[in-house]
Amino acid sequence: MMAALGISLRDPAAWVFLAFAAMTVASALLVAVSRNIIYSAYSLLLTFFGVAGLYAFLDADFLAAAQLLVYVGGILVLILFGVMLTHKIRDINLSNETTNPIVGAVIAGLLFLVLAYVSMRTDWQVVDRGPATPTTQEIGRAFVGKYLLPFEASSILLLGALIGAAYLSRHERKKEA
Amino acid sequence: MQLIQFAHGLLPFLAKWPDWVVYLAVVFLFAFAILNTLVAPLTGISTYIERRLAGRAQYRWGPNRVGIRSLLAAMPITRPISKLADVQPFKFIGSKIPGGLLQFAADGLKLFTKEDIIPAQADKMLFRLSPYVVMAGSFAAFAVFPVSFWCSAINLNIGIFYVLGMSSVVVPGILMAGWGSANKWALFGGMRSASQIVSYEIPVAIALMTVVMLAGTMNMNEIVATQRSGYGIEKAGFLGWYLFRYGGLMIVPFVIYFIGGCAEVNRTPFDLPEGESELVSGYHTEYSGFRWSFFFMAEYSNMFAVGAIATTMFLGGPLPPYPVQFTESLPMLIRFGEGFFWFFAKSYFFVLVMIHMRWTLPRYRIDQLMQLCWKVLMPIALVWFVLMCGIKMARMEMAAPAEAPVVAEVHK
Amino acid sequence: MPLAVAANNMPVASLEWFLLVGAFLFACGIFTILTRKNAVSVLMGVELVLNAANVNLVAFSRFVKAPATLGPAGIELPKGVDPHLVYGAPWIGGNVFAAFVIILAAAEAAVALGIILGIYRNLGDVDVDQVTGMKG
Amino acid sequence: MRYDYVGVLVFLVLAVGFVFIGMLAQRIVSGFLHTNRPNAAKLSPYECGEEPVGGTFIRFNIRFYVMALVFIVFDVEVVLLFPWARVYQELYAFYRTALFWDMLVFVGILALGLAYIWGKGDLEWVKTFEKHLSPAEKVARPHTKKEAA
Repeated sequence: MMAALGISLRDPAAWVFLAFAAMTVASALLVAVSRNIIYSAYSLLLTFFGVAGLYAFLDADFLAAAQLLVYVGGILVLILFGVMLTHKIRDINLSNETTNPIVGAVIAGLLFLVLAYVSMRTDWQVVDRGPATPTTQEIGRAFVGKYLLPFEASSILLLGALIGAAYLSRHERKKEA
Repeated sequence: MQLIQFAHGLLPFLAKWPDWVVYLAVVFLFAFAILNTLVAPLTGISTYIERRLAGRAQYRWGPNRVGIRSLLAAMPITRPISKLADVQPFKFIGSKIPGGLLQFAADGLKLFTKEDIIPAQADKMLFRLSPYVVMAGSFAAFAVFPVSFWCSAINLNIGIFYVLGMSSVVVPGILMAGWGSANKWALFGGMRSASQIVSYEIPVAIALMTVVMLAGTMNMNEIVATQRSGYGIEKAGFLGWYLFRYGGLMIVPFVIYFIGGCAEVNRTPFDLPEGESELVSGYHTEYSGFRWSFFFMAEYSNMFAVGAIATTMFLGGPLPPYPVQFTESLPMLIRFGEGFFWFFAKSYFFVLVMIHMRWTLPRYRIDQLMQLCWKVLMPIALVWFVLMCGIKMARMEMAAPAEAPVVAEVHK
Repeated sequence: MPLAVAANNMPVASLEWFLLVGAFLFACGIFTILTRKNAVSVLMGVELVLNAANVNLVAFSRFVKAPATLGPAGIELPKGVDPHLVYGAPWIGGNVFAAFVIILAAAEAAVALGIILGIYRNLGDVDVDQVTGMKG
Repeated sequence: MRYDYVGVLVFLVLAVGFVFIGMLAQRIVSGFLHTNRPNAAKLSPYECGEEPVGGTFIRFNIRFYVMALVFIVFDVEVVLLFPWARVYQELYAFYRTALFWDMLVFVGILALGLAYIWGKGDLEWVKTFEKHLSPAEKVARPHTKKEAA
């Protein structure tokens, strides 16, 4: 029974995991269905936090902190700024309209079913990795070894993003003046 | 693991308990102790010290006077007793007690019993949730501080990176308060605060990364351990601290870190988000009573955290300025106290510096603030990072020239 | 000595649990992208999808069989040196990919929000149904 | 290692519980002392004692947003450089100076970006008005010249 579940309910850590997974799932659902865009954005905070927790359960310590630093401290703040800058209704309950929710739900539901079916039926080649080890230095070694080119290329990507974003915002300023 | 072994050594019967229960209990006690020594009372003490300093700086003596005598004199029934303070033995004792002590108690009582107002237009949920996020973000950073020798609540190997990540959780919390209050000042304050915190995070992170590069580890306990020796001396005392290493070159990242740290906790001269003359009091304008005090507590615990990070990364954390072998043979408990003393003294020193700065320097303008960050601190931090990498490279090259056997040095 | 009781050092839950959470995040993201009219909301959906992909990448990195080494083929390290200490543990690939996805997400968010701001300035609205300027 | 993250959870739970218990105690005390007496004036937005003017959510300066855009790029740079900084010392014996050049290329490309937005005036908080610029300055700053045209 326990083996079939893939989780041991007598293990206290399993309950923590379940709580985190439930939090992630529930807040992701709230992002999708909330009527208020600011609540959507703050559910996204919980989702990011829950995903960081999942990373910690997967022994990816560096990524868990990077998730907090980039997603919560960066992308979420950017999204919140975006919401606050572009709202047009002068009311605190910013509406967040949806179109064709039924079609969307059917497509998303089908996608979920397909993904769930595949992930449940595939015979994954699971191996025992041994006790958890710190990942930061492994990522660093990979960065200067096999993944050196993507590492350097990502700086060019970031340069492009920086110039692009600056260009778009400069466009704004020209209009303002 | 060390914590569990320590607990087993202290209380042998714990060995029968499951490990996770012992671990949870120990960490909980540790966290509880930090909350009740470093966060909550320290806020009160810092407020008291800040008041007294402010009173002195502004020739405003009130905060230095409020004491038992004024309390007694305030109530008709006890007024006769207050006259006793002019009688000799009491007069002498009274002159020895620092004034203003009761202001701190009165403040706590006032905050606790004050009316809790939630504006009618406010988004009630965000308004209520914000203190939780801000408090959790600022308290979680305390988990990895090495409060004494090899002793932090959690020995995370991503240490300083975790602190950066957790402290960035505060930003959405601040925006939450600003937006949820449905108040112009609060919204502006929240925007300014968030924008300021995220901007200054970059020079701060680069300055801290310089230390990580030199130490070769992100674990805060290990960073402290690398500061025991320096300049070729095994136990070097203060010479081993990163601030004094490399011929004083590390002073620049330290200064960048400290300026950025002051900006990140919104302290003067960077207190634009709370500038009274323009924004009333920033993102917590609409907060009152005990709910407000959590923001206050978070601000003061953040100040302490800035000092603690500076201490750990640049000033040897719990390491004393004299070589450690002087006290190495002392009993464990005394050594713990010694480490904690130095950690606390160094960290609190920075809090005092920040309080002094508040009453010394005028406030920046928003454009000056952003220019300082992006045009001064950021380029210097980057250039200094590269420079320190180069110096480190030169030193490693000298230590092991290219002809030497190559990978023997690869360790861990 | 992990907290999990699992004797074989496995994380508390099996791979499928993480994949299911990832799949659900993905479905939520797709639903958000498909149904929202507000461009910022659509961006939130994209972030959900990227997070879902990341959860899967990290889960595979933790569980699934990895190549023998990350090092270049044919180059011999001196004797006694563990190649994993130089090239990194071979299973780290998933984590590295997740890190690159995070970078991509940040770059994408910066540019996308710049574009959304442009749309807002031009049309006074961020409704994606209104953005039909390219229609022939 | 997995213990450590449960410890983080303990800290988070304690912080949240601290706020929760504090607010609960405050609620009880204020119920006991009847300090909560809301009225319309108290519940209106605070604008220094004046009647609130206009809507709350007025437009704010777009520069905040631009700063956030610039921030996120450098934030990611820092995240990428941390693993590099972590392994610099221990892998130096193997890669030698190549390791330093790897970093320098990475930082250099982003420094180019910083130089670009600096030169283009995106870091300026106060807008420059082209009419105050001398012709030489206009030549030096092509985008303002374009704006003037």
